[in-house]
Order: sequence, then structure tokens, then C-alpha cells
Amino acid sequence: MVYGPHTPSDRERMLAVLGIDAVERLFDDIPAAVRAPGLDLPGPRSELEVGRELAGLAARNRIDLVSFLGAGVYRHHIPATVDTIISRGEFATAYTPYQPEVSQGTLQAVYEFQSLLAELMGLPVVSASHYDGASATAEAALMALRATGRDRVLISRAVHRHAVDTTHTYFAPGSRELQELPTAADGTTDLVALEAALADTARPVAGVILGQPNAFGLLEPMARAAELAHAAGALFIAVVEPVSLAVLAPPGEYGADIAVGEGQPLGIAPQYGGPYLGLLAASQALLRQVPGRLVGRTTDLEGRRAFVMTLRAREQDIRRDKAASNICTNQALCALAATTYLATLGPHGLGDVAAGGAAAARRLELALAAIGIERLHTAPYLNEFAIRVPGATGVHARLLERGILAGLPLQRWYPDDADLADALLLCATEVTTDEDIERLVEALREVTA
Amino acid sequence: MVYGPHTPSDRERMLAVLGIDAVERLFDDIPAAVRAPGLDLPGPRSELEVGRELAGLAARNRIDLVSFLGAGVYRHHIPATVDTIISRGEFATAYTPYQPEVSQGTLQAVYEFQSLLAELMGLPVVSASHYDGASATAEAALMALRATGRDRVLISRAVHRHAVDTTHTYFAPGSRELQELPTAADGTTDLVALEAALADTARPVAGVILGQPNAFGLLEPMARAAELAHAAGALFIAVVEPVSLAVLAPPGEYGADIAVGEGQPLGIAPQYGGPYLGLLAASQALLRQVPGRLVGRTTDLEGRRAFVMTLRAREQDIRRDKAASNICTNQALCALAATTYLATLGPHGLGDVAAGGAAAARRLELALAAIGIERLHTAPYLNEFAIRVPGATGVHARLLERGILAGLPLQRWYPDDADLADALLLCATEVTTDEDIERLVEALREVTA
Amino acid sequence: MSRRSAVGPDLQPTLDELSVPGRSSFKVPHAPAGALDGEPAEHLRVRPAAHPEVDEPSVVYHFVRLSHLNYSVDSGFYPLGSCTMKYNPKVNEWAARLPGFAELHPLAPDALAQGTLELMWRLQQQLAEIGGFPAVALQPAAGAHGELTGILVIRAWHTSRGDAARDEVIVPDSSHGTNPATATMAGYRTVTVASRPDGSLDLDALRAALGPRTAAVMLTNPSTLGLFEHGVVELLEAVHAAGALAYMDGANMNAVLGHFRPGAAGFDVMHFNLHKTFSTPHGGGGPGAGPIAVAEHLAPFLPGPLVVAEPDGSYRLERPAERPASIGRVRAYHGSTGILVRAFAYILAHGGPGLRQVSDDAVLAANYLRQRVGQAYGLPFEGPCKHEFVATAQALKAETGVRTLDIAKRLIDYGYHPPTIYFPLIVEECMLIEPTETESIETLDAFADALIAVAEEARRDPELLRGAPHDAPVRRLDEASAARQPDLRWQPMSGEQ
Amino acid sequence: MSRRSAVGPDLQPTLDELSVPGRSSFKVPHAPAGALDGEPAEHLRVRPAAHPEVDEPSVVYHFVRLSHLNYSVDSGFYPLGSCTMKYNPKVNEWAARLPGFAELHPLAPDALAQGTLELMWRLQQQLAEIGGFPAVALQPAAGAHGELTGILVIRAWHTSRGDAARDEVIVPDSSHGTNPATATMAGYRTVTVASRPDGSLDLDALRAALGPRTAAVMLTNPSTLGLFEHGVVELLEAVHAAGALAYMDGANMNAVLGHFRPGAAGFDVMHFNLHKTFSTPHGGGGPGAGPIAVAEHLAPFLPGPLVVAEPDGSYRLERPAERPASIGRVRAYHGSTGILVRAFAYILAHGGPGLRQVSDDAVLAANYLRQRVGQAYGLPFEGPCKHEFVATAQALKAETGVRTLDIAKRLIDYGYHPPTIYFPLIVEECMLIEPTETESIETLDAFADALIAVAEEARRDPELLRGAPHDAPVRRLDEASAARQPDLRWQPMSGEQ
Ligand SMILES: Cc1ncc(COP(=O)(O)O)c(C=O)c1O
Ligand SMILES: Cc1ncc(COP(=O)(O)O)c(C=O)c1O
Repeated sequence: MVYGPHTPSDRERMLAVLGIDAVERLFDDIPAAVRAPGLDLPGPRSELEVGRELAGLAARNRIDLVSFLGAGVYRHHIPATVDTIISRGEFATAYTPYQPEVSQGTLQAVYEFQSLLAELMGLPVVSASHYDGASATAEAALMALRATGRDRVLISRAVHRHAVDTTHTYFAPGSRELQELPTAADGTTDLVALEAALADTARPVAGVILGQPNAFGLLEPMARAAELAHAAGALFIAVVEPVSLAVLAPPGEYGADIAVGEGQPLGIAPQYGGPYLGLLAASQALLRQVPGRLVGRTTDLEGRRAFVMTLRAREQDIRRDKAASNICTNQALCALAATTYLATLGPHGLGDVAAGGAAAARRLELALAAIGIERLHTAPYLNEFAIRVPGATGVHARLLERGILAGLPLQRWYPDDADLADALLLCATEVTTDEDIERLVEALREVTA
Repeated sequence: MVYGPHTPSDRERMLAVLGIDAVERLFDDIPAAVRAPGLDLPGPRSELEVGRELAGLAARNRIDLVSFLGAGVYRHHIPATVDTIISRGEFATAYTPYQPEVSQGTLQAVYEFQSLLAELMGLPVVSASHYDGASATAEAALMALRATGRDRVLISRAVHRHAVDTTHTYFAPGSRELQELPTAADGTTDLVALEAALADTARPVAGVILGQPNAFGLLEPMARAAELAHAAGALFIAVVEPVSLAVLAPPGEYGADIAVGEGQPLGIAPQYGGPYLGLLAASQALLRQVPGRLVGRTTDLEGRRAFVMTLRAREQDIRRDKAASNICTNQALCALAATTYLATLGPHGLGDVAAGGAAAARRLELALAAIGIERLHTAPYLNEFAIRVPGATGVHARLLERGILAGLPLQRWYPDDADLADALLLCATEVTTDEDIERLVEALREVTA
Repeated sequence: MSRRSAVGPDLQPTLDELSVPGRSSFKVPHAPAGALDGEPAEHLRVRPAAHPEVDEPSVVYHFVRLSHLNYSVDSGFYPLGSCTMKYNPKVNEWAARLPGFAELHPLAPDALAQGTLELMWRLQQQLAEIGGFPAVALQPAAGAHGELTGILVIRAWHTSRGDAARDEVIVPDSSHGTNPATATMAGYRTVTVASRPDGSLDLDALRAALGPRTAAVMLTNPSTLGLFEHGVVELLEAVHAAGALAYMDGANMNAVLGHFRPGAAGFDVMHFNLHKTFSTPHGGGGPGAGPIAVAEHLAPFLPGPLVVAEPDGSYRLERPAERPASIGRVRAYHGSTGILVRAFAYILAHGGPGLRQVSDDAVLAANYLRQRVGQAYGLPFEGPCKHEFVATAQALKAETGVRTLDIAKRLIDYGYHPPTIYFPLIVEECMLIEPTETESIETLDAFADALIAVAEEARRDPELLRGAPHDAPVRRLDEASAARQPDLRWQPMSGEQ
Repeated sequence: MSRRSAVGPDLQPTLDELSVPGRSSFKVPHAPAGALDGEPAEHLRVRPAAHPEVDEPSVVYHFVRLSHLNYSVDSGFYPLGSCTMKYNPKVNEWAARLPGFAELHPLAPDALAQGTLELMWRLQQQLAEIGGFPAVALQPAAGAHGELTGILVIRAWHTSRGDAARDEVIVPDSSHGTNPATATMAGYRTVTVASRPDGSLDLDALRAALGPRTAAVMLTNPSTLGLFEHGVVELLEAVHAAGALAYMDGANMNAVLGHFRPGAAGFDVMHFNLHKTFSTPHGGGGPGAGPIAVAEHLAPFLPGPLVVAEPDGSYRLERPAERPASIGRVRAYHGSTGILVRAFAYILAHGGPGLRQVSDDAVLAANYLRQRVGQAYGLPFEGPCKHEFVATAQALKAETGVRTLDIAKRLIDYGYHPPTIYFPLIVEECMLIEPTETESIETLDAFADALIAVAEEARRDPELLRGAPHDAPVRRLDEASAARQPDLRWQPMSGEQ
């Protein structure tokens, strides 16, 4: 397929106007030494053939297992309204709303996204989206550097592994330092270690980053950590899961200056990793440090309410090397999915999803306890927790053969931590059924017998 | 789910305005003796539960077989544009364009449908759609009665079985007579029998109906049949398959007064039977006999071109018992699918689809001949033909076990015809692969060994 | 917003105007050369079809652009009486497109079709419960098709009893136009019975019309006036006493779900409009589905095949020989299954309580809106109404000369789809207004305010209304020329090079 | 067309304005009572989130209505320079939504992910062929993200060689804004090199700027002026001679597919913009994907995990230990796979010849349009251009006082999306116009005619342009107040009852 309309005679007409005899002439500015003769790729192919090939590949993925895998990406029921809206060409095939007069659809939707997330986060400024939760975490850490003029950030090792890794990558250049905080025996961040790290005034700390729930599904003492951070003049950054915020305290309330998170649970399919939705919210004081787009409300010539991108002087196309971030393309359509998701569910619906997952996780915990499988940690959790199973990685593999995806063997993320060698991280959401739980428990009983 | 917006307090507000205390009062006009206490159906259920149940049912259907089944419903590749367009709410959730000022989208698309089909059919008047090919055939037969004032119609037994059956059903009332014409040895309609039937002037014939290709996939001598019909003062009605018309002579050219057909092959999924698209085209002379909607081109107050439903005085809402048909709801969205399909493929694309199916069928014929399986009939065919296999119904069942849907055992449609007891009707289209053919041939070899 | 259309006065060129030889960019596998060499020339097309050649991007643009010229439920309030233009749940669209449903061939053996067969069987049961009938056939493709099927079933019943003299169907003048049209198609003469001034059926007139020639009475209930036929018990008695059968047009069931079950009340046949009551989208005119439900004595005559549940939990299509009295099929295959999937999902989502809530809310909203509209328009009939009501601009017309048509067109400028107008035919200058249960009280109020404002405008500035709409893609059309010189297709394009 | 909005001046109420307590009609399974009883109170939300409560029909209406306020590729010509707003094939949307792709968890073991892993591996190969590089990483989420990744790779390479003193990145002033912004993020100082009057890079200035502190030169090629950097060979020589590496911003590859392979030419790193060149939809701002390709010596530093093909025909993710020199990950999981599926389908459909045709047509269309636009506007640079070109209204402004902004807004009235304006920053009153290869010659002509007509209008009636747009959902906005008093969210709604 070549989708364009040009016929040989169209091309000739254009060439004639240009006064040249072949389109090749238009490429004569490419030095001969580096001019390519074409590409060695088979095709073109018809849509029938392309469709068949893609359907064949999709069919080779296995999505039919009973799954307890979460670890940052959560299966939820996505209302049919979401795809109905995001597949509309008017949204999907528009670009960044540079011309507000013909982009009010996107702009108002982004304003609504900002408003919905601000309420969920308890923070007034919400960026119009980042690539994903991990890169948003890294951007938040950089924000802390800019805002404080310091160059050291503390991050709990119980923040999502990929967010920690990504922040390390972003911190590689120059004098930036990212220090990991250990966890205590109960699985939450070791606040004693935090205090100690903050006390090292030789290299004052710009920001402290904790996850809520953390990477083990556990609820962290966020308010206390925020206090400690603030006492040392550091910003406090919370890495949150947005659905949980329907029932958990909003970051703004426990003192977070910045909250980031992965927005995938808000109506976005797992898709083997993306596109997802990086969430980033901040306090009013940090407004001008916020990377990414912001949409504001204003009026038009006739006094009609309208929306427009604003505070653009933070952005790369205007500020070049002085910009707050290099971000240009963001995840707007995913933000629209989240907006539609939240609008469809409403606050009670979202609360039921969050609480429903928690209830399913409780049932899972009890069912496992009944066959003698216990949680690894003692701290409270919401809808995800680790269990101890001797030979976890092997057990996980054997359960796969039985059609069960028994969460994540934590060894994959913490290969050097003996405490986690026998751990499986299991998650439940509102889509988890009692039958799923029974099947897992039954299979675990057999496999560990 | 109850989708509506009303809250208890909305309802109270409305009741208060009406001055009543309970919505039940609004049902007091239903006599107590026949008032129902509710319905014994479980629910309501959440979208998650409904989705799960439906996905479970869909998964119980088997669509993964290698298929040679056609028999009136043909598998073609449907361009992605088709669903993109017909799933747009602006088309899908509109109704009959009674108010043309706000329905130009539907109206222009119908005009385009009429134009595209007129060209394909070689007939100038195309109705805006009927329920399906079978009911369109019956409507055409009734048209012939109205147009001629006669009451007898001849239909070849090699018209699609369901179209014949449906026409019988429509002909049950009153003095209407539908007489089936036999087929000759080569599988096409017996023209000698046709001549004889037409010669019975005691009961003059209103119309003669033949299929092209016919129910056995064979090409009928349409021009000759039309001549015979016309000589007897009868209308000639062709039942056609629209994709084939990219390469076969258009009905208008061989003298058909009316052409009908099943529009499913034009971009509509099989869906176990519908919704499909009844096609009906006619000569200018029959314009006012055409049942169903017609859209015409006109201008608005300002001289701008616009489209509108026209010649409405044929319709039931205006003419009641004098209407040309009782049809009201038609298959507009399916007609839009067909319009998008034809617009996307263009004439060459449609030609390739038709010829590609023919070519695949030739390959299938040759491959079968190589293992000694022969065609049942001698008349030429396009992309569907019957083969003779001893114990066809049993063979068909055994092939199913091997994952092959070997067309239709013709015995299902002609239980009393010994000639067809051993016949399988096989079809190939552009989606049929050489591998499909190999698998069929291989399996047939095994099963018939 | 436009590409080529920016330059002309037309809203959007037609496909033929967009055509350029060689433009089609969509690719299908090329048929091998000589694919048709074996075919006798007499059967082949000489001149290839002169269809437009348009590139894929322009095809998409073309139809997206056309879509923007449409009013729809998704884009506004659509109180089109008699059509039940309610919200069409998006999950049902998803369900109908599941490949398991969409790609199943209708002649696939039962063993391959267990999912759809189960769904159809359960839908038969659901509709039986909703209608209060023992048997349901899903085949009919629309309401009118269901009517034809139902009347043919009635005819077959009379015939089976040797009662061949009955050649009349009685239809009240407040019934839907498809009812008399159906009677004609089924070979009957229509006898019309007038309504009484209160909109109800004149029982005495009905009794007078009934007789040994009466095959059936077809009652639209609630009627097209939006009124429940309160004499239904007496009516049924009279019909049956005359040896006739009672057909209920159930297209308006959205008003009485869980409140009235026609079969339980004594009707012999009814049809459902799945695209109205169970909210499958109207598609710009269709498709829909019109299953019928019948009483025990009529079950043998239903069109086939029905879906049958086996003791082992599997499902199958009936074999023809199982019900030899069947009227036969009324279409190919087994029904508009894609529509059935949507309706099944809708019923499943609501359950009994939800469906009753639907009717409660539909009727409440209609009565509320009726009360508000009554502030400025005539209400020819006493309330309560059911799911819709008739209002009339007769007085306003007498006062201002403005017609209902003008009011309707002016409503377009206010952003609304007009109600059904001049239907039913028996009320002068009428509007049939059906708000449905899925519109908020704020929408109902805003619409009533608009109607009231338009009535004011009619007094102040009648020309404003006569020239309306002013704010629509096109102004009023010249419908007379359209009918006088029908232009039903573009001029045949020149053939291929 | 509207429901509630018919009554107010706003285009459409915001969701909070539509909210009524109890209105949400979408149903999720109820969580059992006491589901959160075990949670310590300190962690729980005290006041439920005050989110809007809107019924499902109104949610759909709301967003459909908003969609109608947008301009998009599907609804019009969108010659937004630097953005490659071409037709987004619908089959790719279908493919990305296949449940096998969409529902796969990113941490699913390799054995469950063979379809997607194969696709990713093949896409790595395809991009390698297109770019002329041996290794590709798919992880980056956008072009700018690819740039950051690429520059971090370069940094890691220098570091691995103990060459830690390099702290500068050289960027021509005709490069995209993300290039210098990236340099900053990656901890480098940006050194800007001016272009020559003909728009090409000033090689002498570059040579002067290069030195032992230079880590890399980032070249947008074709540049944001739409010009191919004809001194590319000399440039590469100079860069490498200085011990620096050459980064090519490949966001504009739509111009040179099959004509120029940056890796083969000697670049060390490049990124692709899949959402531009391979036509995944822009989504109102995103998402996209920005894979990078690198030369052999940089492969060890690529972010991981990459996808590896096993001899047995299976595919797997790299294990961290396999490439210890990797810079690590730049995001969670393995890439924006949903976007990768679309790009893969696009490349598959075109093949090598098709992709080259894409560039041929894109460049031909741009040159044709340039020629036509030059009839009324300044063309600051010699042709031929590549996929886009710069025009300027400088002379027109001098003559009429009308600014490029006014011209852009007036184009909206003609039904077009304006080109990119005031970008690149180095040309006064400029417009960057990119027609892409999927717009017909008729559209190009109509757009050129419109631009020419607007220039006429500027002379005749400059106020008409200053007040434009006149025919858009809103008039010009007060952007100054928006920035002065940022209103970035609706007023917090009152909490729950
Ligand atoms: C009362 C009534 N009866 C019958 C019909 C005919 O149904 P259909 O349009 O599905 O054929 C309608 C259609 O709106 C109707 O409102
Ligand atoms: C030349 C060029 N480079 C880089 C970018 C940045 O890419 P992205 O927006 O995907 O981050 C763009 C975006 O349009 C671009 O045009």
C-alpha cells in the first residue's frame, strides 16, 4: 500500500510546473557518495496481507491465562466509551493544539484532565502528560534539582524498579546523585536511613521520592517521610497509582510537593508496555518548574470561554536550551482516555474499583493463608502484596504451564536480595474473580505439595 | 446498567411538577387486570459482567476453520475504512433523514450508494436498501405482480434456496402463484421448461426470476431467459451477487427489468446471518413501483446542491394501506458500509477481488481434479461450484473434525434431489490461499481414501 | 473545514466528482492475469464499471465530512416521536464486533455456532418473558417485517382451521402506517376504525366492524398518540368473540416494560422493535430487528428455523420437518444476528428491574416534558401519556400563520432535532414528541424553553420561522423539483481508459 | 447541535458543570461493604474525590461535541510544518487494538509474548535497514526522548573511553528546539552555530566550534528549513576528526526514505519519529515513539532490554547482564508497543519501494506547493526543498502591516489548518509548510489559491485578517491573561454529600 493519491500523471503535472524531468532531480542535493539506491525491504503488500500478518502475530501472544500480575500495570475493565472517544479521528489525528481556535476539543479535554487529576492528587498544577510513570518520576527528580539548586535526590528502593532505573539513567550526566534508600523489615522505606541520609548536609538533598503503594504493594508512612524531607529543605515526591487515590489519601494532603505516577490504570490497555500516561502534579509554588504542557482557561475576543496552551515559555520550541524539559510530543490521547475513563466511572465508580480490588486482594490473602502461604511483609497493603513461596521462580514457571500467571517473581527486579528470592508479587483488581483465586490456590497447593 | 441520567431527586422534581406522588400513577391507565408486577429477568449487571458474558459466548463460536463455505454469504477482506466510517456515531445513531437540513451526511451517502449500484447493475433506479437479498427477491416478485396486474411468477429452483423460500412465504396470501422452474443437466435453469411455463396463457406470467451466478455457482443464459420472459409480457428479474458484477455483465444489459441481490459481500461481515443488505434496482419504467426509500438530488433555498428523500408517496407512513410496501426501517448503515467499501476499493480493486476469487476457484477445481474429484455440473461458473463426493454429508462432517469447513452439502437445501445427495458446494474468494486448498485436498484424499 | 470543498458552493463533492483515473490507492491482491479466460464472453462485462477512483485518505475525509453534516443521538437531543431515539450503549457495539460473533458464517454447522445459538435461545426466552408469550421467532429484520410475519402467521392459523373467508384486518386510525401497509402485503383488506376524541379506540365502532370477515385486529399500543389503549381488555374480548386474532404492534414497548405484558393480557401476536426498545442504533434508517412473539396456538406457524435447547446443554437450529405448519422463512438465514447481540446485551445489562426503570423514566420524562410544552402548545389529548405525546400548533397557526413545519425547522437553529411532525395523520399541525429515558431533566427543560421561545418568535417575527433553518448545513430544500424530476444517481461517469 | 449547551454562550460546559450528584450511570461491580476496614485510617482519603458525576449518555455527547471543535487530518488539510501530518491508515488502528497485542502485560514471560517480541525484533531490523545502522532500540517514547537517549549513549561512549572532558554539544540554529533542550537535559552546554544565508550549515563556523570539549554535533536533517544538509559528508568528517560523534535528528526522514541512510553515511546515532515518518496518529499531541539507531561502536550502550532472536526461531528480551555497558532504561517496560505495532504495519504495507515512493511524493508535493506559494510570498531559500519549505510574509507585512499570525488565522476561515508559524525562529514572519505525500494535487492547488487570496485580502482589507478567524468555533483568544493569571483547573467542586 502507498496511501497517497498521486497518479503518474499527477506527478508529471507537478514535474512540469517545476520544470524538471524526474523526481530524482529533487534529491540531487544529497551528495552522490551518500545517496542510497533504495531499501531492502519486501513489499508493497495489500491490506489483506498486512492484516493477516498482524493478526497472526497477535494470535501468537498468550492473553488467556488467569493472571495475578500487576507490578505497575493493572488490568481493569475499560468502559466501552473510552475507545469510542479516543478512536474518533477528530481527536486521534489532530496534533498539539497550537491553533486554539480550531483545537478547542483537545484543549478543553486537557483542561478537564488537569482538573480531574488535580482533585485526585490534591495538588493544583497538573501537566498535560509525560511519557510514562517512570520518566515522569525522573522529570520530577530533575525538577527538584532545579527548584532547590541542590544536586542530590533520595529514592526509596521500594519505588517501582523501572522508575528507579530510569531516574538513574536520567541522573547519569554531570554531578547529579541519586541515592537509594533501603527498606525496613516490614517492607516499607526505612525512615531511619532516610533521616540519616538527609542529615548528610555536605551534599544537601533536593528531593525525597517514595511510592504509595510502594513496589511491594505496601502503604508507606508518607506523611512522616514528607515531614523529614521538608525539615531538611528537600521536596517530597510521591509516586502514586491513580486508581488507588480514590480511597487513599491524596499526595497533596500528606505534604507531597510533587506527585507522579503511571496513568495506565485509568482506562489504558496494557499493550506490552505502552503507550501509557505519565502523570505529574505539583504545588502552586512549583508552577514554573513543571515540565510539559499546561492548558489554561481564558476568553476569546467575544468574551466566550475558551482554552489555550499557556506558560509556553517553559517549552523547548521557544526556549531551546533553557527549556524546563525537552519534551515535545506527549501522551495526549492517553490523557483523553483517562479523562473519558474518569468521566464515565464517576467518583463512586472509581471508589468501587479501588475498593473492589482491595477486597479481592483480602480474599486472595485469606485463601492463600488457608493453604499455609503467608505474606512476606507485615505492613498494610491495598490490592497487591508479596507472598513467600520456596523456589518462587520455579513455582511461577510451573503455574504458567497450568495457565496461571502468578504475578511477578521479585527476584527478577531484586536479583541480589536474598529476602526476595522466594517472593511472588500478586495483585488483584475488580476483574479478579473468586474462581481465579480458587484456581491459583488449587494450583499452588499442587505445585508446592 | 440503566443508562439514563435520572437521579431520585430528578424524578421527585418531575413528579412534583406533575402533581403526583409516584410514577406508578402514570401507569394507572393500564387496567388492573392486565398490569404486570415486573419482569422475571436477573440483573441489572455491570458493564464488566455483561462484557465478560458476551465475550464468553463469542469465544464459543468456532471461526478458525479453513472455510470453503459461501452459498450466498461470502468472506472478503473488509478494508479498515469501512468500520471506521460506520462506527461513527454521527452515522450510526442517526435515524431516517426526515429532516434533510440536518441529514445531508446520510442523504448524500445514500445518493452515492444508489449511483454506485446503478452503475454496477446497469439499471437507473436503486432503492436505498431492503432487509436482505431474499426479501428483496420477494419484493421484486410482488413488484412484478403490481406492474403487470398478473398473479403468477416463475422462479428457478437454482435461485438461492432462501430467496425461493422467502418468496413462497410472501406469496402465500390470496391468489398469488409462485412456480419453480427445474434445472437442466448442466445445472442451469431449464429454458425449455421456462418456455413451456410461459406458454400457459391461462395464467399469464408477471415475472421470471433467475440467479446469476445461480445457487450452484453457475452462469445462467440470462439474455435468452430475458428474451423469453419479455416475449410473454413478463418482467425479467435477476438475482445477482454484487462483487461478481465487477466482471459479469450487468443485469440491465441482458434485459433485466429488476435486479436484486444480497449486498453482504460489499464490506459486511457474515455475522451468522445479518444485518445484511437487500439490493433492488429497476428500470426507469418501474420507478413508481419500487418499494423502499429513494434519495434525490435537489437544491436548497440558496441554490446549493442538496439531497432529500423523494417520491415518498410510495411509502407506508404516507399511504398506509396503499403503499408500495410496508417497509419502514431499512438497512441504511449496511448500505453505508457498501458505499465505503466500493469507494475504497475503486473499480480496479473490485475487479481484482472478483477475478481473484475466480482464479482461486480454478486452482481449487484443478487441485481437486488431480485427486479425481470432479465438478458436478458442466456449465461455466465464476468462483463457486459443486463437486461430487460419495457420502458428501458424512465427508463434510469428517472434514470438520480436521478443521475444514468444506462448503455446503447441497442435500441440506435439496433433500429430495438424488442428484445432489453427493454434492458439496465449494466457494473460493480472494481470501482463499493455496495453503487452504492444499489442506482441503489433503484432507479429502484421506477421508475419501 | 475542508480540502477540495473549500473551493465550491457544495457542502462536499460527490464521489464521482472526486474521481481521477488511477487514484484509488487501496491495494487488493492482484488477480493473476487471465483469471477470467475460461469464462464465456457472453457472461462477461464488456465495459468495466465506471466507478469513482478515489484515494484512501480522501475516502476517509469524504465520509468524515459527510458525518459532520448529520444530526445524531450522539451529537444532540433527538425527540423524534415514534422512533425512540435513546442512547445506544457503546458496549453493545463492542460486543457485536467480537470476531466470534462477526465472522461466523450463517450456514456454519450448529457445532461451530454454539455461542450465537445460545445467545439467540436466551434472547427468545427473554423476549418471551418481556412479552408474556410462550414462543418467539427472531427472524424478522424490522418492525414492519415482524408485522408481515405475524399477520402471515395469523393467516396460516385461520387457514389451518379451514376458516378461509376472513379477508379483513381492522386497524385503528391511530395505528402506525406500517400496520395497514402490512395488511395489504399479506393480502388483506384494511378496515379503518376511527379513534374517539380522547384518542382511544372507539370500542363500539370496533365491535361494529368486527365480523366473520375479520382475520385480525392490529393495535399499536401504546398508540402513535402516545396513549395506552385503556379498553384493551374489552377489545381483546370482542376480537376473540368474533373469531379473530389480536395483533399488538409492540414497537412502543419502551413505555410499558414490566408494566404490561401483551401475551399475558391476551394478545395473540406481537412484534418487538429491538432498535427502539432495546436500543440498537438506528443507523441512519436501519438496520433493526423485529422479532415476533406468539401465543401457544400460533407457535406451530412461526417462521423457522427457531433455536432449540437440547437436554445436554447444547443448542441447535430446528430442522424444517419439526414444524411442518411453519409459514416458512421470511428472509435468508436466521435473523439479523448482529442486532440480536446488541439487544441481548442490553437486556442482560438491565435485567427485569432495569427494564422497568427504563419505562418508568421514559414515561415520567414524557409527561414532564408534555406539561412544560403545554405552556405554549395545544395538547389535544388528556394525560397521562406514555413514552411520547402529541402537541399541536393549530392555535398558533391560526394566530400567526406559522406552520408546524416552520416550528420544526426553527428548532434546528436552536440545536435540536425536530420532533416527528404531521404524524399521526389524524391530528392537525401535530408534533409527536418522544424524549426517551436517557435525556436529563436539564435537556428536557432546555428543549421546552426552546419550543416556548419559538412560539414567541412566531408571534413576533413569523418570517424568521418561515425562513428557518438559518443555522444548518443547508437551508430548506426544493422538494417539489426533486419529486418532479427525480435525479437519483449521478450522471454515468465516462468509462475506463 | 447541542443539548444543554444550547442555552449558554460556552461552546460546551465542562464536566464539572454537567455534574449532578448521583448522575453517574455507568455501573461497576459494587465493592463489598467494609472492603477497606483493614486499612489504617492514616492512609485513607477522608473526603472522597469531588469528581463530576455525569451519566454515560452525556459523557459520550460531551466528548463527541468536543471532537467537533477540533481540526484533524481526518477532517481537513493540515500542512503543519515539522509535524508530518499525513494520513493515518485505519488498518493500523485495527491492528493495534487486536486483543493479542492490546491485552498483553509488559511483564508477561517471553513465552507468552512471542507475537509482540517477533514484531519488535522485525521492527528493529526494518529500522536498521531504513537508517543504515546495525542496532536499534525501541524504548524511547517520542522524538525528544530518543534524542535524550541518543545523547546519553554518546556520553556513555565518551566516558567509557575515559574522555570525560567533553561538555559541549553543537547545534545549528536551524535545528529543532528539542535538540538544544536535550543537550541541556543530558548535562551538556549547547553551542549554537548559525546557518548560512542559503539555509545550510556554516561548515567553517562548525569547524571553528569543534574541539576537545565537543561531545557531539546534533543535526536536524533535513533541517527545520526543509533543506537537506548538502555538506553532510564534510560535516561528518570534521566531527569525527574532532573526536566527537554525530547525532542525526531523523524526525524529518519522511523526506529521504530510501534516498539517504544516515548510518551508512557515517552518522553515529539517529532517532526516528514513528508518529511522523511511519504515520502513527498524533493524538492531539501524542503518543508517539522515538526509537534510536546507532553505529556498531555504540550498540553496547543502548538502553535495554532489546529484543533478541534465538536460533530456534523464538524471541526474548535481553537480560540485563548481557550488555553491562547499557545506559539502562529510559522508561518503564519495553517501549510504546501500541505505537510500534502501527509503525510495523505501515512499513510492512509499503516495503522498500513504497517507502521510497512516500519520500518521492512528499518532496515533489512540497516543491510543487512551494512554487505555487512563491507567487505571493517570499521564499528565503533556494530550492529544491525536501518535504517542507519556509515561506515568509515579511514583504507583505512591510507593505500591509499584516503579520504571519493574521494570515494563519485567516486560513482557518478558508477551511485549512495553518502551517507552523514563527518557527524556525531564524526566519522573520515565516511559515513552515509541509503538505506530506497524502494530499492530492487538487488540495495543494486549493490551498495555494487560498494563501494567494489571503495575500490579496491583506492588501485590500487588512482588518479582515487581523480579526480572523471569523468562521471558527471561537475567535482569537486572550492568551496574555491566560498566562498572567493561570487558570489550570476548574474550581474544586464541593465534596460529596
Ligand atoms: C409504532 C410503530 N410500529 C411499527 C414500526 C415499524 O418498525 P420498523 O421501522 O422497524 O419497520 C414503527 C417504526 O418506527 C413504529 O414506530
Ligand atoms: C525535527 C524534529 N525533531 C524532533 C522533534 C521532537 O519529536 P517529538 O515531538 O516526538 O518529541 C520533532 C517534533 O515534531 C521534530 O519535528
